[in-house]
This record gives sequence, C-alpha cells and structure tokens, in this order.
Amino acid sequence: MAELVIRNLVKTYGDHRVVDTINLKAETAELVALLGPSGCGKTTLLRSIAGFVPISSGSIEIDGRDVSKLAPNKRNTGMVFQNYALFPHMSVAENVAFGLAMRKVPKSEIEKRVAHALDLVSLTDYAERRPRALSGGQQQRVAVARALVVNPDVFLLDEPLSNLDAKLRMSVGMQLRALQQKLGLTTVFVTHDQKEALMMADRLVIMRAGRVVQEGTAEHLYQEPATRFVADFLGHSNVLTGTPVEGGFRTDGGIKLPSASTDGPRVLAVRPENLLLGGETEGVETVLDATVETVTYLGSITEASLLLPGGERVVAHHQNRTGRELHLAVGDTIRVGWRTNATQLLIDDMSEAA
Amino acid sequence: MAELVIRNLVKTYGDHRVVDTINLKAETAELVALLGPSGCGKTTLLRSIAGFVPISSGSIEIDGRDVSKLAPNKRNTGMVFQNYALFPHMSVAENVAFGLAMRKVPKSEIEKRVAHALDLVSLTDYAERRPRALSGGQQQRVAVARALVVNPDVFLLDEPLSNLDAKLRMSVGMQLRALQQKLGLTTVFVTHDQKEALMMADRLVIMRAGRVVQEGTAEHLYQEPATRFVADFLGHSNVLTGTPVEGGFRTDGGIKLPSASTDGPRVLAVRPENLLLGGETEGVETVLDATVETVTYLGSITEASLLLPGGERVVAHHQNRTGRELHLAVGDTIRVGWRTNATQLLIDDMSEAA
Amino acid sequence: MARALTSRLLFGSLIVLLYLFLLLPVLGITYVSFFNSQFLSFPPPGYTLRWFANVFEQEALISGFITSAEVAVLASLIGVVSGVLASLALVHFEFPGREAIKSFLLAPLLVPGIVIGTALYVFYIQIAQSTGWNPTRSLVGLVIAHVMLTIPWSVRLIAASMGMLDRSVEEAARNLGAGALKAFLLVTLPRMRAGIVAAALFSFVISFENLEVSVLLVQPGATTLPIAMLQYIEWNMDPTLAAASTVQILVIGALLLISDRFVKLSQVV
Amino acid sequence: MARALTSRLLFGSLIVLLYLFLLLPVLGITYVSFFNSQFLSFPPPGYTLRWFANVFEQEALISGFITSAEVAVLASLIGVVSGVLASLALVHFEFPGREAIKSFLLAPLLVPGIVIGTALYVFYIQIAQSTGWNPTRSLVGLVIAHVMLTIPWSVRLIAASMGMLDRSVEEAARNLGAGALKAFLLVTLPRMRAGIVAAALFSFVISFENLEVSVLLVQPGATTLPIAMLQYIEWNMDPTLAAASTVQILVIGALLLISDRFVKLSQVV
Repeated sequence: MAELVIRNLVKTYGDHRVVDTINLKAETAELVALLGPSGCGKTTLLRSIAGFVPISSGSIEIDGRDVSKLAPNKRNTGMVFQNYALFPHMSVAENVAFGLAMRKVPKSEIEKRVAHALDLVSLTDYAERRPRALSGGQQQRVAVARALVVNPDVFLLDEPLSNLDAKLRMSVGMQLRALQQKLGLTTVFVTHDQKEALMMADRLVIMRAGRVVQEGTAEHLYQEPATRFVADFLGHSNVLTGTPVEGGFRTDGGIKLPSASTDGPRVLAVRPENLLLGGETEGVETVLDATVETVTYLGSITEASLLLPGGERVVAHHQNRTGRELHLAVGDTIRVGWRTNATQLLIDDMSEAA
Repeated sequence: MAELVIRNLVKTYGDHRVVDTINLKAETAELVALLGPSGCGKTTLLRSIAGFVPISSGSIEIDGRDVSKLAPNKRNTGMVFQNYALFPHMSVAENVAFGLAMRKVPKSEIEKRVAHALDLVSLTDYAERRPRALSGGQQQRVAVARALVVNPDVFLLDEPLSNLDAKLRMSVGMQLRALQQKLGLTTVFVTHDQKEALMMADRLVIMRAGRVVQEGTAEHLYQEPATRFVADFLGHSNVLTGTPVEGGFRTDGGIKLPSASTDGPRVLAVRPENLLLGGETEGVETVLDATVETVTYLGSITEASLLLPGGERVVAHHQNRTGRELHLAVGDTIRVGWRTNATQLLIDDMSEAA
Repeated sequence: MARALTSRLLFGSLIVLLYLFLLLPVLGITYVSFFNSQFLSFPPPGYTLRWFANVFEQEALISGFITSAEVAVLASLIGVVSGVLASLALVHFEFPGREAIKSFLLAPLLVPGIVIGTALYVFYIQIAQSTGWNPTRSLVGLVIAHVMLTIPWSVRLIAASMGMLDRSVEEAARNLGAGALKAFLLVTLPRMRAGIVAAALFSFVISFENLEVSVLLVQPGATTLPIAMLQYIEWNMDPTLAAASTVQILVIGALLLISDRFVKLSQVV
Repeated sequence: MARALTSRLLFGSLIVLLYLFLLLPVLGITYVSFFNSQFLSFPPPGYTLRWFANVFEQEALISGFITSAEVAVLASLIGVVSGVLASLALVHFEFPGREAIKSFLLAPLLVPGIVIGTALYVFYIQIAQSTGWNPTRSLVGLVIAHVMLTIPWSVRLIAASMGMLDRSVEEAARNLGAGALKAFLLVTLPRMRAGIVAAALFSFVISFENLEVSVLLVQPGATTLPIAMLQYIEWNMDPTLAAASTVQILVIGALLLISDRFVKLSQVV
C-alpha cells in the first residue's frame, strides 16, 4: 500500500480543460471520494490515474514514483469498473487469477491467492461459474476480488455501486468500506451520489467543471460548505439571497436576520432539518411567522414548504417520531425559526455559472 | 373525468398469474399509486387498463362502462410512458395535436387546445422543436401535455419520473401532482420508488406477486403496515424475531420487551427514527444497553448500527440539527429505547416467500 | 505516447492500403475507359472520350441496361413490400420460434445463385413444355428469380430497422385514439424509412448486378446488362466495356449518395 | 380478441408462404435430382440415386469443386485477417472521419462483380503481356479477385461485432497487468469469435458461389464449380446438375449449422 500524490494535473481535449490543475493526495489506507455532477472531470481524473487517459501536464506519483508516463499495465493500480468489466469467457476463478498470471506468479501460489480473495468476498462456491450466471451484486464482488488479489498500490473505484439496486447499494457499500479498511487500501472512489460518498469516504473532494471546489470530511463539508454549490450538492439547503448588513443579513424580501458578520456578497443558507417549527422555536434567535404552502409526508420525515413574510420560500424537514408527529395543513400560519449558528453565509457560485 | 373500477382482474401467462384477482377503485380526481418491486404485476395491471394487455378474466369499468373488451383506441385513457414514447418524426405541437386529430376535432379547435396544453406545461416556446432537441424533463412534459389534451377519462402514468435525474425528479413530480389536482384527473400511477408514491399519491396500493398486500394513505401504510413486507418496502424497519408472550414480546435473543398483545406468530418492528438514544430515552417503556457497531454520517442524519444485549442488531437514525449533534464512537455502550406505541407486531410474510 | 502514435500510424496506413486495394478495380477501369487505343496496351497512345459515346451505340448494352433496370426496379419493389409485411409479422407477433425464423432468414442468402438459376431453368422448361407459355419470354421469369434474391435482404434489413424501434411509440398512438392501421401508417411506417431505403437500394443493386441467376434464364436479344457485357468482351477487347463499367459505377454511386442523404446507411446495413 | 387472432393467422401464413417461395428452388432441385430419366420430364418415370454417382464421375465438376474450395478457403482466410486488423483500426482509434470510413465500407459491396472481373481481366492481360507471367495460370489471380469480395464483408461483420464490445473489458485486462498485445489476444480476440466465425462463413460462401468475378479470370481446365456447372448445363440436360446442386446446398447448410452451434449468426449478420 502506498501514498498517491497528484500535482497540477491538467487534461485538455482541444480547448476544453476537462481536468484543470488538480492537486490531490491520498494517504496510505485513506479512502478519498471524488464527488461531483456528471461532466465535472472526476471520471477523467480516475482514468488518468489508471493510465487510460494520457494527461496533458502535471504528475501522478505513487509512493514517490512518477507513474504518469507509464502504460496502464505498469502502474499496479487495481480498478473496479462501473459495469464491472468481467471477462465473460472466463470463469470467476479465471477472472480473479488473470492479474496474477500476468505477473507470472507460480501456479500453486495463484490457486492459494485466488481462493483467499474469493473467500474475502464470500464467493468461494461460485469459483467455476461464468460471470453471466451471477447476480449484479455477485459480479461486483468478483470485480473487487479481481482488483484486490494483485495487491495493488492504489485501489480505484469507478461508481462501483451505481449498477446495484437501491436496497443493495447501502449494504454492498458498507462491505466494500469494511474490506478497504481491513486491508488498509489507499483508495480513490468516484461517484455522483452524495450518499455513497458520505457513507464510505474518509475524505470527500467536491469537483466542478474540472476543478476542486472544496475538500474535507463529510461533517466538515456538510456543516461548513465553502460555497452555495457545495451546500446544494451535499444534501439540500435553503438559500436566501440578500445583503450582509451591520450585525446581520437583510434578505431581498426585506427581513433582517441575525447572522455572523462578513464582508462581500453572500447568501444565507440553512439546512431543512435546522428549520424549527411551532414550539421548537422557543429561545432561538430567528423566529418568523410563515404560511404553509405544501406538506408532503415522506415516511420518516415530513417536508413542509413555507412562505416567509419577505416572500421567500423555504423547506423544513420534520422527523416523524411516534408521539412527536407534525400536524400541519396547507394555509396554516406557523412559527418557523432557526439558530444563528445553524446558518452559513456562503459565496454564491451558482448564479454566475451556467 | 370519471371513476375507475377494476373487479377480480386476472392475467395469466401460461400457468403464471401475473395479476391475480385484483380489485381496485380510483375515485374521480383521485391519484392512486401502484407500488411494488419489479415483477409484482403493477405494470401489467396498468397496461391492461390501457388495453395493451388482454385480460384473462375480470372487468375494467370506466364510469360504469365495461371497457375490458375494447381496443386501446376506444378507451379514452391518457397514458404517459416511462420513456415518454414521443413521435420522433413530429414536432412538439404535432405530437400534442395527434390525439385531437384522431378524434376528428376541427383544425381551429386543435390549435387552440394544443396551445393551451403547451401553456399548461410551460412549453409554448418549444412547439416547433423536434422531441430529440428537448431535455429529458421537457420531453416528459410533452408526453404529459399529449396525454392530457384529449381530456382522458383516466390518466395513466407508467413510472413517469424514472428517467429523470434525482434532483429533477422531486420538482417534476410535484408539478405533475399539482396539475393532476388542478384538472381533477382520475389517475393511476405505477412506480417502484416509494418516495415518489408517498409524495404524489392520495392512496397507495402495495403489490407483491400479482396481489394487493395493503392499501391506504401514506401515513396509514407507513405507521400501520399490515405485514413485514410492507414495513420493509416503505422505508426501513428494524425487525426483531421472537414470540409474543403474556404482556409483551420475547425476542429470539431472550430479551422481553413490552408490546401490545396479540395471538399467533409475529415479529416486532420499530422504525429507525423511533429508536431513542442516550438522554432521549428518559421515561420511555423500553430501554436497553447497546454497543455501537458502526456510525455513518449521512449529512442530515447519522445512522448508527447497534448490538442489543440479546445479540440482535438494530439501526437508529438520528437527525443532525445544529446544537443537537450525536457524538458516538464505535465500541461505545449507549442506552437505546423506544416507546411501546412506536412498535408494531407484524405478520412475517418475508421468511416464507422467496 | 510515442508508441500510441506509431500504432495509430500503422493502423491508419493499413486502412488506407485496404481501401486502395478495394478501389483498385474501380480506379483502374475508369482510367482504362479513357485510353485512345483499339486494343488494350500500356501506356496508352493517348486519351479519348469516344468509348463512352460507343457505349451508347451498342444496342446490346443499351437494351441490357434497360432490361436490368426494369427487372431490378420490379424485384426490389416486390422485395420491399414483402419485407415490410414480413417484418411486421416477425416483429409484432411474439410467436414461438421467432428467433429460429430469423436464423432461417439467413439460409436463402447462402443458397448459391447458380443453384437458384438452375432450379428455375428446369422449372421454367417444365412450364413451357406443359403449358406452352415460356416464362423467360417475358420479364416475369427473370423478375421471379430476382425476387428470390431481394426478399432475404429486404426482410433482414427492414426487420432489423424495425427491431430497433421502440414499440411503446406505436402504443402511444393507439392510446391517443389511432386504430391499428392508422397507428402503423402515421407512426410506425415513417420510422421504418431508414430500413426501407436501405432495403430498396440494396435490393436494386443486387438484382442489377446479378449474373449467376440470370445467365440461364435470359433469351437471346433480351439479356441483362452483366450478360451483355460478358458477351461483348468475348469478341471485343476495346475500352468500351471499361466505359460502360464506369457509367454503371457512377449510377450506383449516385444512388448510394442520394439515399445516404435520407438515412445513414451505415447505421442500418 | 378475434381480430387479433385473425391478423395473427394472416401474418403467420404470409411468413410461411414467403418461406415456401424462397425454398422453392432448393426443394425443386433436390426433387429433380432423384428423377430416373435422361431428359427432364414430369412426372418422372421413376426415382434413382445414379445422378449423385454421376456427379463424382464428372471430372470437370470435381476439379471445379476443388478449385472453388481452395480459392474460397484462401480468400476467406485473407479476408478475415484483414477484417480483424481493419476492425481494430476502426474501433480502437477514434480518428476523425471514422464514421465516413464506415459508410465507405459499403461502397465495395456495391461495385458490380462483373466490373471487378472486367477490371482484373484487363489488368492481368497487361501483366501477362509485360512480364510474361499470367496471374490466371495459377490460383493467385483468382484469389486476389475473390479477396476483393471477402474483405468488405469481413471488415463489416467483424467491426460490427467488435463495436458491440465494451472497451472497459480490455481496459480491465490492461489494468491487471496485461500489455496491449496480451490484452488483445487473451481478452478481446476471444470475444470477437462470433464476428470472426460469421465473417469466415460468409466470405467462404460468397467466394464459393461467385460467378461474375471468376468468369473472365479462369483458364480452360481450371475453372470454378459455378462455371463448370454452367458449362455442363450447356450440353447436358440430365439431372446430374440437380444432384450437384443438392450436394452443394448440403455442404453449405452443414457449414451454417456447425457455425450456428458456436455463435448465434442471426445476432451478428
């Protein structure tokens, strides 16, 4: 296992910088998630680490060795592809053995290591099957075993959960995370699904238009997003546009709200779960009278869309616990409030860009 | 607009009953969601209402008239297909006009009604475009306008949101719901996504293996599922197996829990959001000491997997509000509890079936 | 990087070489058609256009061209109509053994043309002997023979283009009030255009070029173009035939270009 | 319901009729091959197997069969190898105009065989005159001509089967330590099997059946089977040729069945 360091990586197609001066480091045994909307360059970045995309400038170092000019087969990375990319004409065991055979490992050792890898992913009984005869979850585990058995320096995951159904995704993700931690694999994980990234990564790197917008732990990014884009991409956020004023923030609708003070243009963001309703607003700094516009029961939470006195709309999420149900009807007037420390003043990087 | 009544509907393919004696009623202006895993027969049921699937027995009545022997074009239903099924060689306006032309509506009236329908879905500016030149969300709105413009008796939606990306799905779903309410359309909506069904339907019909398992409002089904299958399909539920005993329930792990009393074999279910942790357990009927196995931060909630003294595993969801964060580490011992009225004793229909 | 470039160059030149090889006859014959010499010799003493003029003076070639064109138009018309009907049957109705039938559709493609020709020859002789009506006297006999060539192609190409169609579009038309026939005419047929154009073109060319099937079935004085060309070359070694070939290639090339404007053939064939 | 059944029956019988029509020559010629009469007449005086024995006594047919088989094997071998290489170039490297080149690949399919034959005939005469070596004396001339027929098919079929392949599988092999060549040989080539088998089969049959291209390029005494059959029928009207055709159909049918065991041809062609 090893450390991965990417310096000033640029990849251009024609005039378009798909990956634009990325600096990234994955420590030994760390799982770094590259997260962003489609077309943000995260997949190109992953594929350039694997060697499938020749980079335009910059360097990729694994354990201090610059691999950026090496062919894919010389880099000792282990990649799990989105569609698994299993060899359909080989059995599960032959798939897993492939990388070892390429490394000219002796036959007896190959057998031992394949058996061990299949055991790790609980597929010992399926060794002789063809990939076609396996379920999606099983195929994914074959792909993982195949990538791991060669002891790669860096483990690369290209949306490995996206072809699984919703119910399976969570448990397979947790198993993959447990395996990665157990084996101490330095891992780069690409996804557009924030839940997968939050659930699995030690560190998240939020990308947009080829650049890194912000990086950090899940808690850090969710609680202290640097910009409106990050706040909106990770979870949902109520964004109020307006102007920071002395001791607070005045919304475009004209309400003055308490907030931290800041310079320069900002928007005020507050998470739906931090909107307190009715009696919950006791003792918080901001309390307003709002009109209920829609109420949507979603099982574990109820989502209410509220109209603020200034004409802004905000969304509140109430967790439905037995004995603490929310009873709201469209048209009701209700007190809504939030703590000042639950608000963030963010740079607005959403209105300028497309 | 009209009432839809389905009586004893059966559809067999060979020996297999894909739809097995379904009785269903959709009142005027009601939105009924057919919800179930893939292969449960919900799509076959919808397609038999539209007339694409000849039924084996039973009847389909629209406004008291039995339509089950009529050709699809004689039924006056308006269907929105999963892939939208727009006519690629016609403009948006021609697509919308098609149904009116088939009904031999005069040209001048066609123009008026097409314009009105495009206005309803905010696509007036796109009338002359080809479907190919539109985004997924716009194509979906064309499909909706095309189905609505003919004033169908019954509006049929076949997973109309499943081809949209996650961010768009919610808002398009809400718009569709608002339109359905505004026009008072009797609607049958097929989906496998519980969130869509909860958000949009007046009434949910949960299907499994061709049969109706339970029907009711979102609140009713979520709070009072009839069986383990429903509890698990709508949201997540912690299920403890065991035996009802005098004045409670004894789990297989040997813990006796207070619960409602019941006859016959049952499992005890409790929703993750109803698991109270630490100080929250004050004054509730069930309190246990549990060991923290995993902690997953998911932004608006934190999911903790807990090991109960009897060896059972349960999952708790804590809503993360600023100032009320949960601080847990793997291996900690923590009090976990729940109110007795937050538990349900359910028939176990999951272990018998496949 | 450097290796990728080398292999790119290598593969690129391979493609170019292949093309040159395949185009060799076309280029060569076009070149020869301008030679100003009665007999073929290289290098030519000069260049001329007179062989093109000569083509149009050869009655055998002209009447052969007309016969071939007539037969090809009729055979591809019948082929395309059968193709549409058969594709409808194949794609629309999910009857057992549909896949087997699709495999079977290959079979006629692999029956040697000379066998088809021989069989029909024998058959037509029987008809002529017993009824006194000789099918080869009119074009009927030839058209029947060529339809046997065009149908397998038409069915395959049209069925393939239809198999790619999403059935829900036709269902949408039904749902909106169109009867089965109207839904087919207004929605399905227009979407089969690519397959139909490809089938018509292919059928035409295959019929127009055919020699194996026709050779036994034509009457003296009413031959097809390939046979007329063959007969001409037995007695003449001047570049007239090269000029005729050039004209023929131009006609087929034009057909190809025109239909490529309507549909991307490479996506269908 | 009743109408659906009617139209199903209608379409079903259409398919059956089409098949009967297409199989007519095959069935007819097989039937005739058993007639026990020197001249063709219906009904036959009796049935016999002697014409099958007679086929094997006709040296011209036997040597034609051998020549055709040799040429077809060589031409399809060269065609398949070129097909694999060209497909690699087409599919692997995303160079500009790749789509145009794919369209272009149709062009050679549409060059009339008689034109190819004429062009090569002229060309070979030039070579014979200037070098004294006549390409038609050996099989080389014929093989070159037939390769022109097999390459477009091979490239199209193999490229199509490769285009359906998911590139990430080859990338996975590279990622696991295989060099470009090993990844190709161990992973990509085995997955192209269906396309290669289809291309080989098609190439073989197309070369074996060909008359247009060959007719000008053969030497007396070294003809291909279709030409030998044509020459035979000019002088003999007995059912020997029907028997030869039956044998030929059986051979090609067997080839088709064998390769269908390896790959579902209908999915590729």
